[in-house]
Amino acid sequence: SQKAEEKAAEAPAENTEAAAPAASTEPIKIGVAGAHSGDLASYGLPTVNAVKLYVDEVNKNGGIDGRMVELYIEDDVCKPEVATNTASKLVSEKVVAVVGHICSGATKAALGIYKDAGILVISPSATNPELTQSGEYPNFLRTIAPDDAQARLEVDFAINTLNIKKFAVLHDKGDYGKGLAEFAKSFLEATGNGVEVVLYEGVTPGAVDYSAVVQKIGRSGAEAVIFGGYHPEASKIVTQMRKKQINIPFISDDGVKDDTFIKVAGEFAEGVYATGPVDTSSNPINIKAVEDHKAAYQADPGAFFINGYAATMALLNAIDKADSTDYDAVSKALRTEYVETPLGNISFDEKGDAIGVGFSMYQVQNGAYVELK
Amino acid sequence: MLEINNISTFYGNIQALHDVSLKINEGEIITLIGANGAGKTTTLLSVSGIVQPKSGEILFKGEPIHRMKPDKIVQMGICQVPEGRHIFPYLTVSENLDMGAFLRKDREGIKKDLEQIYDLFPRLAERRHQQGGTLSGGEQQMLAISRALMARPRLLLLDEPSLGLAPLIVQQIFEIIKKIKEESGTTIFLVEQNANLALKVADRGYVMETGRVTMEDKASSLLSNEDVKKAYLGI
Amino acid sequence: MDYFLQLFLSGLTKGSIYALIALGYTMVYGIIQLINFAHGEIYMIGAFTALIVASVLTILGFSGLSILILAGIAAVIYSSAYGYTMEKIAYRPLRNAPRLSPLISAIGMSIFLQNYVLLAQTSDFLPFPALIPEFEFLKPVSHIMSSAELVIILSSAVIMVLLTFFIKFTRMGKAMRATAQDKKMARLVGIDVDKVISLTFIVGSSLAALGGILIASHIGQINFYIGFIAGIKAFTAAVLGGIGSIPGAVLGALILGWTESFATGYVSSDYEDVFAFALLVLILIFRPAGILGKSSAQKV
Amino acid sequence: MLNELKKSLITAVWFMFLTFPIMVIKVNTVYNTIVWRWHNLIYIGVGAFFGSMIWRWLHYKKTHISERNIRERLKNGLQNAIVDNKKVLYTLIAVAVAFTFAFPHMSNAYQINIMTTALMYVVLGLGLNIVVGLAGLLDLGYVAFYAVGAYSYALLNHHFGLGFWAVLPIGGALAMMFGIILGFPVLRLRGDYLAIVTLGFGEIIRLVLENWNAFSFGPSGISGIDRPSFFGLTLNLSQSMTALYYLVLGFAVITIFCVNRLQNSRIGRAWLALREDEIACQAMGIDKTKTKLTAFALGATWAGFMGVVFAAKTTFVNPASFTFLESAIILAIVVLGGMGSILGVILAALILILLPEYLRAFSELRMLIFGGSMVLMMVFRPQGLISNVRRKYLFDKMNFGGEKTNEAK
Amino acid sequence: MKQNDQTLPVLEVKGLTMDFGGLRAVDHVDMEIQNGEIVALIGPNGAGKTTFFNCITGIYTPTSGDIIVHTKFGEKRINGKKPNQVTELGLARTFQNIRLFPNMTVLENVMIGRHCRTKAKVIGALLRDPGTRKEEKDAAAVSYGILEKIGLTHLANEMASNLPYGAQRKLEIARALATEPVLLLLDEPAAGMNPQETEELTGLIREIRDQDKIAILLIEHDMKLVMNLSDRIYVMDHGQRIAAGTPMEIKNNPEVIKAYLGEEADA
Ligand SMILES: Nc1ncnc2c1ncn2[C@@H]1O[C@H](COP(=O)(O)OP(=O)(O)OP(=O)(O)O)[C@@H](O)[C@H]1O
Ligand SMILES: Nc1ncnc2c1ncn2[C@@H]1O[C@H](COP(=O)(O)OP(=O)(O)OP(=O)(O)O)[C@@H](O)[C@H]1O
Ligand SMILES: [Mg+2]
Ligand SMILES: [Mg+2]
Repeated sequence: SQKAEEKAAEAPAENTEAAAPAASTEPIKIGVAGAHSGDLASYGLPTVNAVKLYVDEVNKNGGIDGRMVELYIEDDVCKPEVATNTASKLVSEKVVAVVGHICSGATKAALGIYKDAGILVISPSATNPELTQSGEYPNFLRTIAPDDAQARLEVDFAINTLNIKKFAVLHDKGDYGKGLAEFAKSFLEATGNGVEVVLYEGVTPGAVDYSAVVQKIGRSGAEAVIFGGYHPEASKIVTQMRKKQINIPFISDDGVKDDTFIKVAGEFAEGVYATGPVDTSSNPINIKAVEDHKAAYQADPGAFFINGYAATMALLNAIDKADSTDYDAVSKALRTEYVETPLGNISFDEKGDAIGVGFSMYQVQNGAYVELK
Repeated sequence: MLEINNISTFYGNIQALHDVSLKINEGEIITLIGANGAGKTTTLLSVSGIVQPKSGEILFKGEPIHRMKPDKIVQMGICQVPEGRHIFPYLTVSENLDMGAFLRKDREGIKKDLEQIYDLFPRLAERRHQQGGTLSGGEQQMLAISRALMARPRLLLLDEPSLGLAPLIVQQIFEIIKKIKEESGTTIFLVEQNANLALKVADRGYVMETGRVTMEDKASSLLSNEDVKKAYLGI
Repeated sequence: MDYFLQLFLSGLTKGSIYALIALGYTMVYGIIQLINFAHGEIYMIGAFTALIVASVLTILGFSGLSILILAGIAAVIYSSAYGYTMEKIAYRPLRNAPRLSPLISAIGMSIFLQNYVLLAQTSDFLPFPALIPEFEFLKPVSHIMSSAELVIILSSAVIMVLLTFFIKFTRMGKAMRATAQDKKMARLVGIDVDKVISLTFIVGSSLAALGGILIASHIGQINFYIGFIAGIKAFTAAVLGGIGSIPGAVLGALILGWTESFATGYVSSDYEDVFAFALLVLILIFRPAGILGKSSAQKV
Repeated sequence: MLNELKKSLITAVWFMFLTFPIMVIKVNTVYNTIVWRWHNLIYIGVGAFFGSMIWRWLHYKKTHISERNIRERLKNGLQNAIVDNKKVLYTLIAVAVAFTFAFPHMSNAYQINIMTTALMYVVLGLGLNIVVGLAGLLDLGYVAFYAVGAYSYALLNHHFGLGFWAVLPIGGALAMMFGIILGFPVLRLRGDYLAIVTLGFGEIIRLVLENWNAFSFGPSGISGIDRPSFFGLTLNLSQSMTALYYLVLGFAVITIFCVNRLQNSRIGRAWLALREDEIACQAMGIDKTKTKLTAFALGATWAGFMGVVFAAKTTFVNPASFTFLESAIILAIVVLGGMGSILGVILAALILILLPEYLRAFSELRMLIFGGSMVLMMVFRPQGLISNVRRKYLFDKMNFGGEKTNEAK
Repeated sequence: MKQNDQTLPVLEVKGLTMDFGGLRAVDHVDMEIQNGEIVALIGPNGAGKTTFFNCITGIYTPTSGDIIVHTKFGEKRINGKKPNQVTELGLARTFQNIRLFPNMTVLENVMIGRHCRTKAKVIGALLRDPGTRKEEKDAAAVSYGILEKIGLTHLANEMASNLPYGAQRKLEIARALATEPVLLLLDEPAAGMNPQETEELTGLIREIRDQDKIAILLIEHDMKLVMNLSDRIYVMDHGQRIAAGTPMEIKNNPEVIKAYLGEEADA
């Protein structure tokens, strides 16, 4: 309990320091939260790498206004109940902002705690529309477009470009996939003009075989499949569809726009459509970030790396511009200042969605995703 | 043939045997009698390796066996009819008997022995396809004894063979015990509550009290010993 | 009718996949009455070993069939080794412990092995090469059945038959049955119980490895988590059929496969697992020891 | 000594062989790369060598102790000193109580938060302990009742704005009802068959929550659930966290009290007997179904209560919180604690829930360590941390010599 | 056999039959037991004695026949009743293969027997109201009293599994007595006991009958005990009742001698 006493003695001192704007040698504490272990680690770790890479660079160049950036990296394994622990831990560590969390569910659970403590949260990957649209979380921003935007694009593309009327909408029963599919379904149903959803089903993720669902697609008379979910299930479904000679267009989302998908599905991936963030791979910052990652980890970066990188840049830029770590100032700077990121020149709207971050449609052609203009 | 020298056996921290020594000569029937909980079963289990004595030694034909695993001990020709029968409940009667001959390789011999067993216990022949677990208590006891005989042991350890058997069968069992000794020269180590009968078939006897051997004598002398009479024969 | 047939076949495939894993499960359960939650992980390790070996061989320039065979052998060897070691470390010391202790140990082992592979390899899905060649004679009906599916169905049938024979008629099989029913007595008739249990783990693990390599090349991708779901399904199948019974495991697996397949086909795949588990509950209510399970032979 | 070295050497070689493909070769079939990590082989070898030595040493100690010293340890050991010596016991309890009550004032929000979680698991563990530890019914789907409680509050709060205190009894009652509904058909199943059915039931509940959007909002869950109110006070976050801590602490105390009373009662005895021998139990006039059902329903009720608390604590629920792993962890708490032992369950809950939190520093390794320690703890303490000491209590109370003298007075 | 027309027999069995698949283990057996009577059921191994017990005590549901009890707890045809219901009606039993609750103490084992004569519910257990407390105290006292009678008080706090065999057998009887039976069914109570212990047991059984007026039906292979103790004996073979009568009659019944006793029967 001696420690506790020390802490108690420390606390008021810190408060006075925080109040004094001139105490500017204090490091800037940034939290990084997301799934860093367990089955979803591959969605969380790239962001950790991104934040680390960028912050290292910033610190090497003398920090922000002379203050070093200090990282607090905490795992939430994408579970709501763990996320509240993670959040309260970061709050206790007095971070000024958090890059994360990765999954929408965990994010929702954690946001209440951050909100109360006055901590900004920028997620690279939580796409649930409610997060920004409900207005409940003014402290939340993200560098990824919400699900409904993606669903909109898929539906518009399918109806306008591919001229399809009958749809099978599938999802993986997950937070992300099912959310997307719900939007796609409601957009389709609102279209009229003979557009209909002939099949709406969830598949069990991780199941060993999808042939029954595939047969059902075949029987439903659908002219195209819209799938909400991630690449492992998508590749299994596409492969079995093609093997069972169901050769209708397969339209999916960002979770499928991944090289692994093409590699796994092989020849069967050919022709699959997937939405993904507007291609910024020719953006010099993007190129540099990826190069840095390769140099540091000898591997290509994984999912949401760029989004995480952009989130960090936006956040640190805002702190820099605001010349303070004060919640209101930073929050305002995020919404007013534009910043060059790997995703392009972005800022945030009132709700917290990134302006200038959008999706475009891609198609697998000759074993690679090609952006369709 | 079997020599038990000063063994002490423990269950966890409870000492069940205190420096027990016994000796069985080839072709002999000895019996061990004693009250409930005296340590008779423990002595048998120590011989067959299910529990290992903490100190002391057990020699079978001069060879130490007290650190061997049970299957090796069985291989040497020591076979036990355990207390509580331990019938394999889902195996049929004939499969149970077959298990008795697990280590034997002579198919012809096994077959012949099986026939013999069925002659001995027509009840088992009648029930040969019934699951062991559904036999009546006495039927199970017959099966347990027969199963041990199927191994053609050189030393047979019998733990309360008469338990739960009808008077007629008890007589029969003791006749069989005498017969196998005479016919195949099997050595028999018999633990019995029915001390009367046991001492009648045995050559020599030991009396055990709370983990210690307290008496050792010719069976006939024990039978007429006043103390034994009072304590174990109920006369 | 055509649709029915298609669903029937997909159920058969799915069921056979479950069966391959359920067989090992049921064997291990049969002998030490342990729900070996880590069995799925053995299957996963089998698949990973096969993947690693196949990748190395591909780079060394081996050709299709020899890769399949060598990777298969490696998977079997390594899975058995893992199964054997696991039994020795996590279960054998608990032979006389309260009944639930090994169960917790098994759950711990399952978590451990998952994370071991996750850390040593990757959490991503990795493409698994299609090691099973496409058969010419199946070309015309390839939209109904692929060669991988055929191989899976045949393998599980063959393995079931072999295993039944092994258990029923070989000396080792008899020893296994005896050990399963009464370990003390098994010792007393001269069975080396520890050896028999080890052997059961080895056989069960080899089956899991075979399942791993066949299923992985059918699905085309693996990650460290595939064992868990497959394990739960296999466990369900084994119980459905009557745990400890070899034909029961296969029957249970097939019923499970068909239930899921028909539920998907005629109702909705949203609830395929709900149907599967509901069926399990129903069957167990009417046959408390599973379809082919022996009801208690215990007499009072 | 040489022999020991040899054994360790063999173990090391075996583990090097065993881990060779997975630890040494890292393939990435997306990019067709292979990395050879030979250094891992050396780590494994050295690790296994010393690991096996420690392993055998621990084993030696374990068997050694169990054969020689258990009795003395039991006689003089800490555990019994606690139980026998009322003074020590009460002092210890007093210290523990003082600590738990003072805890929020000595630590930060994070500590309070994880301690609250740990206490919730104490209650869950004790609830499941009724089912598994006392009545001997292996329940692998306990989390289903937890989910019922959590969703009762989430939904009632979302749709009707009902408050925490109003829903708490409703959540408990609903969970109990589910317990009874499930219990009726399945309780005649034996051991592991019951296990799989309860596992299936747990999955069914989760799957329904996941798929029935109209009812449960599906996988995206329900957010913005109200935290509990306390006497109409308006609390900020850290105050309400502290309040919640005390609430759960109170719950834990009440649960301990209840479970303790239950297990020393007529019903508790019947549960124990049922666990030991069902047939004999029936022959003694105990209604098997009714007794089991009581245990099942009571256990479920506690899970229901905690579910409500859970929803109030995280302010967000989705089906992902109610997976099989959750059931497994609660079960591990019961078994690890020592079946039927209240003190053991408390200790195990604290260990199993706090361990991963304090292992955060090892971020990636922590689940590996977690799984590994579950195995190790079982191997070296198969009967659990604390074996059930309840019977000793019973003797004390039923000291008939004492009673007779009382009567004489 | 009715001694008094007003008193009905405690147990009345008519044409009881039990089949296992093709095997008829009990074949149209009749039996009547009066209050306070000691009746023995003997017969070769596999004759169907234990099965007969199991039918009466609700462990098996008989294929056909009637089992009727008349006790202070009620009069009923109990075919197909659950074991606990049968016990509540005043029929208690012991098992051929001992079935104690091994990890409970001796006293607790007996207290389990009190279960069906006590009422405390969950609420009572939680609140520990005076009623419950009294009931609990009484249950312990009664159980202790029974242990006293059986002579096991010195072991009251011992784990049942640690008891010597003979004591375990006695404990089974004590446990059954705790249910306040009107009829006590004992399945081979003397098995595994040495002659000396058997002697003691004989005394105990007689005492139970004399003091508590409990009727006793017992299966036993120890002829000395059977002949000493029983008022009447039934003999079964191959599921059928082959004889019934006083010990004297049975001892000299040639059919019984041939099927069961053997020549040098009585010890
Ligand atoms: N598994 C065990 N664990 C602990 N103690 C045991 C165990 N088995 C036996 N004992 C104890 O060891 C002592 C000797 O028991 P043992 O079974 O050898 O006696 P016995 O002479 O065969 O008696 P019985 O005639 O009842 O069969 C007894 O006090 C008994 O309580
Ligand atoms: N559950 C069952 N299934 C099949 N057969 C059974 C079952 N229970 C008993 N039997 C058979 O019924 C017959 C009668 O058995 P029971 O146990 O009643 O005999 P018993 O008279 O008690 O014999 P013992 O004196 O040996 O105990 C036996 O032949 C037995 O094999
Ligand atoms: Mg004995
Ligand atoms: Mg009988």
